[in-house]
Amino acid sequence: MLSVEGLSIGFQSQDGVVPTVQNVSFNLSAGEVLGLVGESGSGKTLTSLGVIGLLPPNASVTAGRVVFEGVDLLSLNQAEMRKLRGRRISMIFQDPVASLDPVFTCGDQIIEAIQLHEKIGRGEAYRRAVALLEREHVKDPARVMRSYPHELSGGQCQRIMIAMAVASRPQLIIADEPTTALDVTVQRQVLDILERLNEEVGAAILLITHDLGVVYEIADRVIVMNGGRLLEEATRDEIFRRPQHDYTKALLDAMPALGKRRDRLPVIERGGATDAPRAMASAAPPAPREPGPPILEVRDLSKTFLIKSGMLAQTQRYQAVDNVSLSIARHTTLGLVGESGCGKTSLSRLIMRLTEPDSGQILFNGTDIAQLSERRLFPVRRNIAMVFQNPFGSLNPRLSVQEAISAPMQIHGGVADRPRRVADLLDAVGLPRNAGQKYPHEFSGGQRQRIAIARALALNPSLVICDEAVSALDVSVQAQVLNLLKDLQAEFALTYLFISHDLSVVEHISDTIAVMRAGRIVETGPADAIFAAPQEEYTRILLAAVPRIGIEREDRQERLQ
Amino acid sequence: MNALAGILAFVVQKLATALTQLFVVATLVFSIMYIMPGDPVLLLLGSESSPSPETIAAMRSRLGLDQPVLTQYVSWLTDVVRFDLGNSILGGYSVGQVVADNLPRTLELGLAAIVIASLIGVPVGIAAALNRGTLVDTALTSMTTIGISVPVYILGALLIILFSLQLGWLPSSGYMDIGRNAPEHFRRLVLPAFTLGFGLAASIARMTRSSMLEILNRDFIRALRAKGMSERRIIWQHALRNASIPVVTIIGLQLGNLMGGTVLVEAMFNWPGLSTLLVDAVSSRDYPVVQGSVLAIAALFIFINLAVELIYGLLDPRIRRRRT
Amino acid sequence: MRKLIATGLLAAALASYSTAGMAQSTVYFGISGEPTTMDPMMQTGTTFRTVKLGIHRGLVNYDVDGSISHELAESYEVAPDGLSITFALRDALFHDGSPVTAADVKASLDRIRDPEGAASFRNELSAITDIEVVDNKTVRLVLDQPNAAMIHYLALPESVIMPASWIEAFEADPNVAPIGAGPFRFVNWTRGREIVAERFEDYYKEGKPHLDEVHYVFYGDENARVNAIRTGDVDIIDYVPARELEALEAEAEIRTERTFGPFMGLQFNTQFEPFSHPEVRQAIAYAVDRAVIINTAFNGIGTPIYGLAIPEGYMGYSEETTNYFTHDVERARELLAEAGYADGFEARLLASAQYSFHQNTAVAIQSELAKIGITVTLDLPDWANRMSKASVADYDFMVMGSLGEITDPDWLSNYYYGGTQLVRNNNSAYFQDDRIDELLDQARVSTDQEEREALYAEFADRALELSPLVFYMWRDQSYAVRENVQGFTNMPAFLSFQSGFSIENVTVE
Amino acid sequence: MTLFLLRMRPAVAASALLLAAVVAIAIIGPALAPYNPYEIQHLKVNQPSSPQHWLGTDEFGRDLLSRLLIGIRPTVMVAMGATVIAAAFGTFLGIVGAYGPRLVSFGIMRSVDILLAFPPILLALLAVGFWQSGVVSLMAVIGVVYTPHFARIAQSSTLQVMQQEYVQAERSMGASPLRIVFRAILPNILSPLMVQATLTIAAAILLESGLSFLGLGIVPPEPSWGQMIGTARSYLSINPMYLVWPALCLAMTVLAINIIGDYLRDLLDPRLRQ
Repeated sequence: MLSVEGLSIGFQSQDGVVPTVQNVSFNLSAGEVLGLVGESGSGKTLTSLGVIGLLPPNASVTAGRVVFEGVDLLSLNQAEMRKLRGRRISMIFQDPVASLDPVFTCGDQIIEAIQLHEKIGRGEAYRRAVALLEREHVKDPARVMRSYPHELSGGQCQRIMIAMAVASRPQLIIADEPTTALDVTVQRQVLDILERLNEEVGAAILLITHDLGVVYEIADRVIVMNGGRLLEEATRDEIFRRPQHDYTKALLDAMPALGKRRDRLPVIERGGATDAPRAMASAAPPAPREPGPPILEVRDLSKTFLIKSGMLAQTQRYQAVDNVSLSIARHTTLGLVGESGCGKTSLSRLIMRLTEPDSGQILFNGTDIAQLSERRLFPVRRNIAMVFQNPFGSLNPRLSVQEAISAPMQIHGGVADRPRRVADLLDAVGLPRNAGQKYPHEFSGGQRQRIAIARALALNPSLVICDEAVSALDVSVQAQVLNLLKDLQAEFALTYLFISHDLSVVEHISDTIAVMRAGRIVETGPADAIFAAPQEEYTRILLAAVPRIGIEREDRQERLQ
Repeated sequence: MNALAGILAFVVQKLATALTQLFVVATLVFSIMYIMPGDPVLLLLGSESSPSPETIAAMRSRLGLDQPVLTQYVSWLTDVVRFDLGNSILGGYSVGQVVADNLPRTLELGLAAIVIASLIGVPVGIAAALNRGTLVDTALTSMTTIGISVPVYILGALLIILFSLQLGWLPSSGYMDIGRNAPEHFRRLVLPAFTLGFGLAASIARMTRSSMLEILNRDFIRALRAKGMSERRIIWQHALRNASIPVVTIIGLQLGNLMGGTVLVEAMFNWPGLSTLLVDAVSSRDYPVVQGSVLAIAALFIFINLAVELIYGLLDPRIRRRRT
Repeated sequence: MRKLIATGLLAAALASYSTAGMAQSTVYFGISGEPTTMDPMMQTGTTFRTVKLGIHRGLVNYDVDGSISHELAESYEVAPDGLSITFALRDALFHDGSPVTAADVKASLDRIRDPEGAASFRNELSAITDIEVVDNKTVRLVLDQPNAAMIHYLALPESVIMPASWIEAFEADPNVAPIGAGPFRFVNWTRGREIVAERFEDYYKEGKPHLDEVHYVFYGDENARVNAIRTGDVDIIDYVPARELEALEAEAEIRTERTFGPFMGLQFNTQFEPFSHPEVRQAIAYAVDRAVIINTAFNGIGTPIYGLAIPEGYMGYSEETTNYFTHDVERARELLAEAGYADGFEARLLASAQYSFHQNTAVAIQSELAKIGITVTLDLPDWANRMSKASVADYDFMVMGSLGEITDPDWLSNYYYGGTQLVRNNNSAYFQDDRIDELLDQARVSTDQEEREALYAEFADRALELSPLVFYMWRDQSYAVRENVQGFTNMPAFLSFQSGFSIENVTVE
Repeated sequence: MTLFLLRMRPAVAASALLLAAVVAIAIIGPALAPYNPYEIQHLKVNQPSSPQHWLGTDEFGRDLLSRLLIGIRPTVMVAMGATVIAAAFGTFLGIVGAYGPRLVSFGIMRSVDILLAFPPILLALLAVGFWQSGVVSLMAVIGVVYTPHFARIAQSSTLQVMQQEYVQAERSMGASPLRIVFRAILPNILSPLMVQATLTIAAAILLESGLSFLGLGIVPPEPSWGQMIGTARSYLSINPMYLVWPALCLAMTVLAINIIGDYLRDLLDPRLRQ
């Protein structure tokens, strides 16, 4: 039905055309789900945009054909293409909230999408829209229809996007990272919907994602892209059992997977990559240190935010952290997992005293720091460091790497030879020594996260809080950073509080686990025990929702129940 | 229901803010008389004859200036709340009445300027955005840059020379009651309103261009294209509505300059508005008139800003429920 | 055919819009500012006088030729001892329909004399000790001593007669519509814009006025005012800037009515050390080239004064004293040296930025005085502040642009008299000379023309010798009038500011 | 965007040159003036261009070119001085308004809102109208008038920057508020402030000229461009070029500043930089 033949796409630049997608060919037959997998920059999104003819203005197809039901799409003019779009080929995007017009109600937008391709009245279109939402098990469709996109959750918005995409029963749906921005339980639901629609409507789906787990869940066939080239094409089973291409193998290996704990993750080697030798897969892991007494104990910590939506609106209390207690033994890692909004970041901010707690104790090395004045807290701060989620946001763009890493030393003093210390730290995190003179924007995301880690280690802290420290990174880079964290833990005798929404990552790195939901810790215990036999319903749901390679979903759910 | 309550809460909140602002402005306005140099009593008495101290004292007490400041403030404020702005020191006429007469004329001039500015600015901005990077864009963008660089009074002088003195098409000055001669009323409005609106038109065009460009880069535009919507519909129905939010903001922010511009434009075109009243009152130290007209201008400004924010709320559903 | 008619109608309609006048005989009079009050006894400037003379009349007024014209008074008689004046009133009506009576005259003039009041000419009219209502149509003013100038003060626009009932109403509410006995009846005052007056059908002069309506439109900005007459938005404007005279005269549809009325000069604060010396003041009179002021601040239009600012034909004028000074920088330096300021000094000159000719005169004087070593810094506040400063003598010297209020030579008292109040708007602060006071007092009470001539001649010599005021030039005071408007007269010399009187003669084609 | 910038570049270069020239003339202007700009020649008033007087003479017969050249100084001084005042106070208030104690910042930002409720020229008019005007007082008044604009921008930018993780990082390290303000916040809110500064310079020039035009600006015989334009408007029928020269200089300068401002905005916009 869809046949892409030798598609090449290039970007216009001052130095001429830069080829970005080169000679990509694949086929997609009716009703099939094709997974297109690759890391960021692999050209997978560009390929899909090339198919539907929505390339950005400075990109253009330089060679190839896109044949859809016998017609070369590239030969069609805009008007003809427009008739196909939405009706025969529709698309679902990564960020559902941003992909809806913020100033119209969702209902208006679905109705508009229906009326674009079918000449029916508004009343009829409204009924159709409600029916579509009902089919997706949207609760209270009438209210959702009245709502503006910002009033709905990401999952609901994505359902609306899907409703619009399937409204005119297209032959082909291109889904570009449709679940990346969503929580894992919501991802589960959206994937279910996609799968069911695929069966009911009979549309072929081109699923573009970086997440191999997602592909494993619903794809029939898989193609792997890297660096703008198509590396491998195979059925799902083949590619996960017998990957042919080295890159595919590496990608599969680098992914932390539930139930498969390894000390180290293999990393992907790239030609000319600047990543340091330390992070090589072959490097032997240093021996982990023995757990000690608790370094951090949190007791009954609570924080309530007052939220006021308007001057005269009622003030609402929002219990962000509700009576939380936890404890981390020296030299171990506590993994704190939970979905977005569960309060895990609030908790980390409370522990760092970036937010003032309402009640409870924070015992650091036995001293309660919850109520200390900023002055009394100051000496404690040198022993607790933090690594943030966003490698682009956590480094001051106006400071050189040298300045950034020496900041804690400037603040707390006590280090005689700062340049030397910075050089050592750069070594430790595997960055070249000349990196000190550069500025953050000259580095990739993974490298920046290394800089942030170096900064955190500057004063030899005993506790490091990592708040979603690897969430923004590609799988292969994530593997490197995770390895680095493990190595450093052994080398510098660190204790980690590791916060993440990603269960696989948490399982990989943690000794103990705390599961958080709606401000409370619902379950806590040794990592192995929790992943093997979760006690709480919520933990089970959470674990069941994570796509796992090699285990069919039905099996997984059964096993957990 | 919920949405309605949200809108209501939003309106009430904005209204409360505006009233607070107005109260503070009123207090500042009251203090003008005490901060500013130049004794109004001397000015009132001394043109030819030279007043004796007794006369001055008598005049003081007649004007209530011999009362303690706080007493004066409270009584002034009470009067203001009852829309009584007092009487002119020099003319004895009711300031409230005069302000009520002049305010609509300034408002009319300002609104006409905004309408003209929008009618010119929005299409120009859209045209520049849609032809981005082409010669059309460069030409239009350059024109708007020139537009915001030309002082109001130079433009006004040029327009008078061209359209009144050389071509004789339009009157150079004055005001005609709309009830007395409606066509003449509008003929006399054209030049001052255009002079006042020109700079704003340039600002609006620039803002429209950049916000159109930004909106056109947003994800939902791509999503609309993927739905198969025509470019024209995307631009007019979706992009423009979104782009209008910052444009309305810029109109709101530019109001200060616009109201300021009326000072020059009213003087140049002999437009009998609030600014004329104020400038005259400042130079004659007629404090009640200064206070009254400043208060009126500030109130006008605050409430137009309020209107802008309310329109903003209507255009952008996100604003209504933004959490503080 | 129908189309043709429609087109014709449209054309006619458009044509009528493009002219300012809607009614057949309406005149739009562009005046240089807005009156601040409607209280006739206040002299607040020419603009109010212009309006006042449309609405009000006094017992007598200055006529267009400068003579005293009998208005509400059919006749008057000065008692032989000079100690009273008796007026016989004519059968005139106020705008409210009531007759003008002796009681109204008494009420109007008593209000000006009120020692508690703020009337601009209170001092001058305080020479009246009593006002007797002889009968309904006869009124007698009793004076403390003979006063040749009194009839002139009564001719001022500030001495007009209002109904006694109106005065009461006005005291209660200053916003009541003015009522007078003049040719036009007040209709309304739109603040910031215009005052409208309509023809008073029962005006006591047969056949006058000719116009149905007069609109006094306020044009504070002089460029806007000049543009307005160019484009025909208005029919008459006052205060034509000198620089525009030539261009306006060149226009076919506009004529200018010109006169030299006001004078420009300097007032001195005689408590400022250097200016306490008559030699220094004389030096300043010698030092300034009048042509510089005339050519720069007045665009070449003006007549130099080298003596006192007494117009030819006015009492006190004499050929000998007109050229008392010359432009003589050497002489100026000598005089400075005599006074002990051979190296000059620094002084602050007060003028106003609000009127360009005041400001420009100051700039020219600054540049001229620099040549004899006097360093002048300019103080150019707006007019209100300038007036404030003048009234408390907050200046070293000050640009003067003024004129005599009346045609009787007693106008000089206001400028030269010492007396109890030594800081006034029109004199040199703290200047006091007993001889001058004596001469002015004697001349005022004298009824003998020759004696007065002699007294004023002596006064002139003394005034020049001491030079408390220095005069530089007569400035042009012009009106511009559209050609289709007839009968408007710019009244001569000092009376130019009362030209609004002639509105009763104006016709429009 | 690159293409657009490339196309703009000659205009930007020309503007930068023009502004450099303006500043240079403001400094050395009097040395360049062919005549004494204060010297009155009453027999040569309102003359058109001639070989002796390239741009003609004004109503005092003073050389227009000389006056234009020295007229830059008060114009530039007022504009720059006012902008420096506004930027310094405004940025300070804005940062305190975002970062300071709750009550203080509430007070500051409400006051800023209220000051913003007054049209700039109205405030300036009131202040200058009642007090004496001159370079220093104009500078102060215009500076105060534009302070709230800077405060607003500094505050919103600071709030934005404070959301950034690097500020949290600094705080978590125990950095003092001063260090956070000077190392983390100030350098990162500089871009919008720079853009605002260029806009303010342009606005201040226009405001100064507007006040001078109303006769409330620079005190004669000192010339400033706005004052020359205000005066020249009266001599339009006699010597139209008298208006044209200063108007052209003023408009060109403001235009150049605006072009530079646009360029800076494009250059400093992080979205365009990446």
